[in-house]
Amino acid sequence: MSARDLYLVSPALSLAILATALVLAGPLLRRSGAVQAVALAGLSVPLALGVSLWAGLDGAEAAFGGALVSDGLSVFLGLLVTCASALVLLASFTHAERYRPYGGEFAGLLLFSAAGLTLLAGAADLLTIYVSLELASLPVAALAAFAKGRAGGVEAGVKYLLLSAVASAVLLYGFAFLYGATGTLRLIAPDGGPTIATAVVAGHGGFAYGGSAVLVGAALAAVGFGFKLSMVPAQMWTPDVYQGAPVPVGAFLAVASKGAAFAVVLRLFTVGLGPVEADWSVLFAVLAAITMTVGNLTALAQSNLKRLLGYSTIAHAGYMLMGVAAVAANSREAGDGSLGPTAVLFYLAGYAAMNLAAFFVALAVTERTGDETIAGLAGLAKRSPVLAAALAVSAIALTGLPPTVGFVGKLFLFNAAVNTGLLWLVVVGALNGVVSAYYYLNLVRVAYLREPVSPERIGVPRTLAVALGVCVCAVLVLGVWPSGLLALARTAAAALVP
Amino acid sequence: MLERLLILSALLFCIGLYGALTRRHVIGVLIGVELMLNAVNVALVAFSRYVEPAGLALGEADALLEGQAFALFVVVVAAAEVALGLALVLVLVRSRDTVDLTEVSLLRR
Amino acid sequence: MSETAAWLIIGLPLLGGVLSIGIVRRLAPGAWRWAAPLTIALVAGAFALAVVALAATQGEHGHAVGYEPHRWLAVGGAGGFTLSIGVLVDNLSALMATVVTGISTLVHVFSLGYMRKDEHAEGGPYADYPRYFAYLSLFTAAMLGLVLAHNLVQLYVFWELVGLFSFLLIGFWFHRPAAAAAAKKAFIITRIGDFGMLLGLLYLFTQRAAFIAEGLDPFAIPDLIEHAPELLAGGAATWVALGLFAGAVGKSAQFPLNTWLPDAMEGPTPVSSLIHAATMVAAGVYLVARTFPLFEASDAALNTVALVGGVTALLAAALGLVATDIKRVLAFSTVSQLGYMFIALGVGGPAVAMFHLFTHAFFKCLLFLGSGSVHHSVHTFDMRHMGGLRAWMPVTYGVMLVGGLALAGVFPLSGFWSKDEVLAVAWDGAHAGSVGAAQAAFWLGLAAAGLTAFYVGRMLLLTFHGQFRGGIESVPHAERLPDEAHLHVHKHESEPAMLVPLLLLAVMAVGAGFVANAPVDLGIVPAHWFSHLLGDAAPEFNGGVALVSTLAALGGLGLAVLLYGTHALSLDGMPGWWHAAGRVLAARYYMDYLYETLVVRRLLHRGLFLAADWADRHVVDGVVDLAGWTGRSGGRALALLQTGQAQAYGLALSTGVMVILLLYLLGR
Amino acid sequence: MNLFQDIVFWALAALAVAGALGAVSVRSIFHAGLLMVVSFLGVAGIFALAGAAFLAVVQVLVYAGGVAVLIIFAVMLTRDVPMSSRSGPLGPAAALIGAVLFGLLAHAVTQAQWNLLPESLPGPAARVFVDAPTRLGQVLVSDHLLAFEVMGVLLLAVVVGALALVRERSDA
Amino acid sequence: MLTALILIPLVGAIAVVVLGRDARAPRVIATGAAVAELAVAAVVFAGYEGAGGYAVDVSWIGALDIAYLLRVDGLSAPLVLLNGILGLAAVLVSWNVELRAREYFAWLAVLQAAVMGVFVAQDLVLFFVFWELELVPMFLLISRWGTGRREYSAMKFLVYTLAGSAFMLAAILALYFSFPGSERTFDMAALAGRDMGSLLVPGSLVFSGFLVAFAVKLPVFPLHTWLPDAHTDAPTAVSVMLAGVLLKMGGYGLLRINAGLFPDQLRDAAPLLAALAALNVLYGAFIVLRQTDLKRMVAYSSVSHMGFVVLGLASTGAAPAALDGVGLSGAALQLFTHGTITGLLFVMVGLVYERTHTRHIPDMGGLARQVPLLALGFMIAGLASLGLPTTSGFVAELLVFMGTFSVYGLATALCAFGVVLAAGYILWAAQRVLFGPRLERWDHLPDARPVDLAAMAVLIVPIFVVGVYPRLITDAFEAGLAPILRGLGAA
Repeated sequence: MSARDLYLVSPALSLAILATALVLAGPLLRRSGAVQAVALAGLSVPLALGVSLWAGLDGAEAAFGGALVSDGLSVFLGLLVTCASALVLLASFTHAERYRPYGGEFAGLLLFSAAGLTLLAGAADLLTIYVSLELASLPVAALAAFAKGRAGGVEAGVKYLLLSAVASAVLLYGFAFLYGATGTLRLIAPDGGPTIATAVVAGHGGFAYGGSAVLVGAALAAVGFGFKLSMVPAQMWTPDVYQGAPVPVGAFLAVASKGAAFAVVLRLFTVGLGPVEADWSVLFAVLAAITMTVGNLTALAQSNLKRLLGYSTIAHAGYMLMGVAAVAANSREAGDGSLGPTAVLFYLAGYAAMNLAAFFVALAVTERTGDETIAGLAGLAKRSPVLAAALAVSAIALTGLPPTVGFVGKLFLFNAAVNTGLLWLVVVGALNGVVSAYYYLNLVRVAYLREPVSPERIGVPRTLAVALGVCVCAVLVLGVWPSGLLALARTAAAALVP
Repeated sequence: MLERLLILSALLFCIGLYGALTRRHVIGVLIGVELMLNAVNVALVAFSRYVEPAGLALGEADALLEGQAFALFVVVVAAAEVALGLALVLVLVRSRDTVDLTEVSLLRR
Repeated sequence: MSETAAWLIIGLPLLGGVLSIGIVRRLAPGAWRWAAPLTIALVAGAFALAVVALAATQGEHGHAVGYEPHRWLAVGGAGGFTLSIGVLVDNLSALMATVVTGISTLVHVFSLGYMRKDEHAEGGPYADYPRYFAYLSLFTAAMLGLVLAHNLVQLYVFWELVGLFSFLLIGFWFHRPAAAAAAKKAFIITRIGDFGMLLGLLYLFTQRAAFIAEGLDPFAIPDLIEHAPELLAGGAATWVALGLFAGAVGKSAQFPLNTWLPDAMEGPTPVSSLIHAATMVAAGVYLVARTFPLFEASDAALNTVALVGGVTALLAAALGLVATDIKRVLAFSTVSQLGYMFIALGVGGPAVAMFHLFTHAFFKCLLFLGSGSVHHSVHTFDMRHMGGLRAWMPVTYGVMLVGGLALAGVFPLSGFWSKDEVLAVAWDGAHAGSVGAAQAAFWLGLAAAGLTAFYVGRMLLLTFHGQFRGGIESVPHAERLPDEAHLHVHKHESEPAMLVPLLLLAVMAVGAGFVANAPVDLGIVPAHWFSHLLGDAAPEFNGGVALVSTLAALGGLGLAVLLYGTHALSLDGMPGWWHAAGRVLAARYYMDYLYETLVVRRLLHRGLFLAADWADRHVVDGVVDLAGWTGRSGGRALALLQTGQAQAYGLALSTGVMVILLLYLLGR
Repeated sequence: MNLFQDIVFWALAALAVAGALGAVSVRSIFHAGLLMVVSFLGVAGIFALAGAAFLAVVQVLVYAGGVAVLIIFAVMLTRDVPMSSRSGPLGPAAALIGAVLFGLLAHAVTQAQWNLLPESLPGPAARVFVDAPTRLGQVLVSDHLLAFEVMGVLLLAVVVGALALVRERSDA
Repeated sequence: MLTALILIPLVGAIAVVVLGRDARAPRVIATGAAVAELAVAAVVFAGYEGAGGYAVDVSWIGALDIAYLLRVDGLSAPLVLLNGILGLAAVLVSWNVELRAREYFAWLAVLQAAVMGVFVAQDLVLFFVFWELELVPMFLLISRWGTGRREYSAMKFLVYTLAGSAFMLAAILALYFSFPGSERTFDMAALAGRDMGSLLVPGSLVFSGFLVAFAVKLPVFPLHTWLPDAHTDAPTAVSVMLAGVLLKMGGYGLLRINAGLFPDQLRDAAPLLAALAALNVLYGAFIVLRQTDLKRMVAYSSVSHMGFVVLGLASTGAAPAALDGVGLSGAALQLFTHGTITGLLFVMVGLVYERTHTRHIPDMGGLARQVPLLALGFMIAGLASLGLPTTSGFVAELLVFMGTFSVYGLATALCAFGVVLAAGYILWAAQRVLFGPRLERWDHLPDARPVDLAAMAVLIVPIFVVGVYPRLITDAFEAGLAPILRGLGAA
């Protein structure tokens, strides 16, 4: 372990330290919002470190003997997770009041998970992936049950924990197969030693053309990760947990947790299992189609706002999987291989903005009215024009209409898919957009056209308004001028496909 | 030897999975999950012992222990999972007065 | 004559119409009084110009005053569509223009008196003046545009526009449902004919390559009539000619598109006289005459024209026998007489057809205006409520008598000469070649001549002779229109503004036939002036034909006198089939029933259209709704899987793993 | 691999499987916990057989010891909560899927061409399994240092989470 | 200049929102913006051929070759003008909107901007962006300010269009990636003339992708059922915009992309298009004759009339040597003329509805007495709609028929019969609405106010000007269609 290693891991490290500090200092910070304020201030450290890492980015740099890699992908995702955490914390200033005196624990657990996610994005061997994943998951299980006073509050935590455990067992079994087939846990080898990829290419172990251990491992790992991605067949927990868990936790799950999971899936499959792309890209393409369709169709039948957001999350996981399925080998032109990962990363960032906006509106409304149904949005335009407008923007973005980042993001995903010959998937994806329009715009419709159930105005806490404003601005600005973020995503994706 | 260990592992994994899917008691489900993780450990140890590590040719003798090390971590994580799970069980009993997972289904549709 | 002046023939009435409706009406409340003099002056100006144009076409042979057309629209390059517009002033068009402007002037003047309504009408007695005179002038302009069109497309444009003003004028009293319905009917049925005409034009357009290769424009009328026979090969001429004829059938209310004209009588009577007797309905005849060389290139086309004309002449004349409405009688008569003109065209005598058109314009206009004059007194057109009107309307009676006898073809009135020429030329045609159609047309025409004389006699006798039967006052209130409710019979002769045009027309009805196309040289007017004007050899005066037709006419008149004058004969006691035939005639051969009730209402509106509407709601839209329903149901079904049972979710996960492994392991 | 080892292996495997089967099928959750310990002990023996003696010890201490005690404590704490029946409604389906999955996995592991370790290991490698405890310790703080540290954080986070959940709250 | 076309309405929208605090301000500002927009559109129409034109070419998303590429040629310039005209008419006819007028006028302006973008964008992706951008304002305008089943109709409109554009997007991307790296482009002009035979998927499939999207918008049977609902329930101005320019986007797309980029595929599809055209015209007309709702009637008449556009496109089935572009010019002109005519029809229906509060035809009658000016406007619109000469509708239909008759005689004849049916339904409606005995319950109705007259005049003037002197528009279309015809192999 060198100082350099510490620097490379410093965003995650600082997050963990900040989390610990918050837990310890929680009881001392008695003033309302103090925990959040400290957390936000503290988040500037990982943020600054992340920016500094990005600025000094020079290809991929291994740390801890290859257990971790600091490259565009990891730093990009680290920044994304940090920003998302910051926004969630900012938005939950008033929400977290109800957890006093455990506000410190609330913020701390969130940041522990964020640390795990940041590590996950840079994890470069199977063991590190596993432990990072657990670090990211287990605190969330606790957080999901944080609203234990509410009906279903604990249930969300129990479901998350149990299903996460089953999924991680499946994932582990897949890892075991990969290990057995290749004889190594490493995705990269700073010293030029063997990696999973080289072992697969060398025909090591199980993958001797007709052998199946690598594929079994890949399939089990895909489903295992699918839990975090909300990918079929491991998506079913999503709406239940989003419904039961506190809204900020759902937002964090939908954005940060899913983002890091996509990063690690991209890394494992394109870097580690790149040599057998042809086999798993079909799997992801089919699962993408099923996932988005299941998510969108089920969302049609929802009456609960939080569940709706859950299903919406599933659908968007499906869209993003298109980018995963768009693998380099199938791309039409040498050098185009990074379009898929680029699109996924761009979409992740854009999705973070639009989805957080939707969650924040849900947070503001449910917080104030306690009504979680879609019907509870009735007359929102009269009760709070700001929230209604934000809801409209995010709904339009989630549908994928211009001039929002949702449109551009989908465009990039479709672009990548067509580039790898997945034209059918694009048609399925675009038609799914049609289905989604139905329920997203229904939200707008309810908010603007229905008579309010109560004339009482819905006030928006200032902190939440700021978070919401940031998200909405990002949605619109990135929709009109996506090139900047696209360049970042491109740099980040270059780590995967040289 | 490798194959019989792996088949044993697969058998334990599926038994654990069966338990996790059928036990009504939340703790029963946790037991099933523990069995699954244990099965994974059997596989990891078996591979560690009987499969040539990719790095062995380069003289990295420690590579032979990677599986065991991984298994060690799994054990610890499993313990942590159980700990958190039991905490949740306690809270669940407090708030809903049940440990029957089939009754924990307020959140649906 | 300069081209500008030629354009002004169209332009003056147009100006009058636009000024009348656009400016005069808005100017001041009392400005209505300027509308009539203004339009009359401008139409009269157009008449003067038309006469000048007619004079200008005399002298040199070919009779055309050549104005170069102006390129108006060009699409698709050299081989594409080029529209050049211009005025075509030659003997035919100048003659027609003269007739149109002349009659139009007289009708304008007549309307001055006729259109004045009673003092209690909404907005005063003259409220409708500007709109009426505007329409009338605009119609005249459109008609002149049609007549003077240099180009078939241009002609088609004005062809449609005269239809528009016909529509507007028929529906002038649009608050009367019958008028509104009649206007619509007229427009739609003529448009069915126009549809054929459009197809003809389109077909002509497909043949354009041969014209363009010669540097010609297929739509330019001079080019077309000069080169059609050689350039439209292989039946093409037939199709183009039949297409144009379809338009003529619609416009001239020939069988089977004849049903609109009787209904069109709902319009003001001067309108009926100008549009639905003298000019617009004759446009079909003019069109065929205009493009006659094209028809000549096809025997099939000519035979069709002759047969349609003959059949229409007879069928329509028969309808006139039973009609009780004086204007309807005249309308059937118009249809019938137009049939004569088509007979003449079909047997190869365009000049004869135009001659009949020429004489018919005067006496039919006269008859219509006369019926209008009658209406001003008794406020009804129903002859069953008239009788004995000659007592207080001597002038009207006199001119109507003249007009009627001219229509019946009594020597030596104008109708005699022209009708005789028609029959003579048909007779010649029938004997010149092996043309069966001409033969049939001759006999049909001859039969129609007898019927014509009968219904003319019946009309005159019922209206002017016998006892007065009460006029509007004997019409039960339930049957009256709302605005007729307060009307009373005024036993008076009409005012001078109405009588002067009548008298002028009467003079023409008497003399136009003999003078214009006399068989012998009259000194000032050379023999067969009219035919020569149109560059056609006049048929020899055929004494035999003249005698037979005169006998037929006299027979018809005599029968009418016996039935309705002296009541020496009675229709009571006729056999059942006789009354059945009467009912068929009264129902106009059930054509309206067939068209409107059976085809439009039952077959289309309650059949095809209903089916399409139903299919659209339930099948086409249903498929979409089904897709939506499927999606929502699928969503609900999927949501049912979300039982909230964590273990079920785990089971789904395991099943997924199983399926993927199955596919991976066994699918390889 | 000699006969003695075979016999021991089969015995241990039978113990592990029987324990596992019992753990998922007996009615009493308390007994299930105990049977799980039995299975763990069997597996621990197999670890020892497979050259992972240290792991076998850890297995006994952490799992058979710690985890089992935890579970049994929890069972005790929640004893008075009524339970209607042992297994949920998914039994047959889960059994079917478990069986098919087992078949597939067994098929996969037998079909796969594993890159087996040579019988005789080169120089230092030969003693690896003997020195395993020492070497594992070294590996944990060198190769897997990061994971090791993360594990520490993870345990901390779990403790924090568990405590935050379990502690009573006035407004809960 | 072209950016100004898009920006003026957007700035107007912002100005309406920011400054439109009192009751009158929104409409005044919106009118100002619409007038300015029309002025700029007129300038663009008049001067697009000038040196350098008004092209804008700025990289937008460089990484994907997506450019902010605006260009106006003879094909788009008249449509730009049309959009300017219709935009102004829509604002004028909305003068009375009081419900949240600020938002209403703002969305209306955004709608206009999006449509403008469609007509000037020459980058396929940018085109698609504007294509989709128009959905949101439409959705909100219909569902918020509409009548009847407005929410259902708005959703239906949106879902149909989105479904269509799903295929368009796939087609755009497939087209892009069909070429090797250096030749990839979204620039329509650069794509024209490429060999579309061997694309990523068969060229006809890509062609069909575009076709479906545009057919939904135009609309073409059987993808039309959104239209009557949307029209019926939309507020007047939105109906005006919908009929006036939104449908034109479909026709423009067919000409620009299906004809411009896929000449061979278009030729292959021509028989199908001819059949669909006849079906559209007749089927639409049949259904019109069953409607009792005035707006629904006009909506189906749009379906019928848009069949002429398809018919004009089918004229490309001619042998290359015989292809002269008359049919295509007619189709393009029909886009322009139908925009003004049906726009006017909807204006009139809206003005009548505003007064009578009913669109049920049997409830009306005799209105020509009470509201003569409205009746006049109604008649002008109706007569133009039935293709009366001297109105623009006649010229367009004539050109379409002339262009296609020699290729698909039967289909053209059937379509031409649609003109007879048009006379039937227009006059039938006029008879029942305007004519007949005066009904006392309508005695109090006010006739057209100056602002109504302005809205009418804005549309009536082009109807007659183009009807009498069509070269004003056809010359532009001719020039714009020339490259497309060359692509089709015309001599």
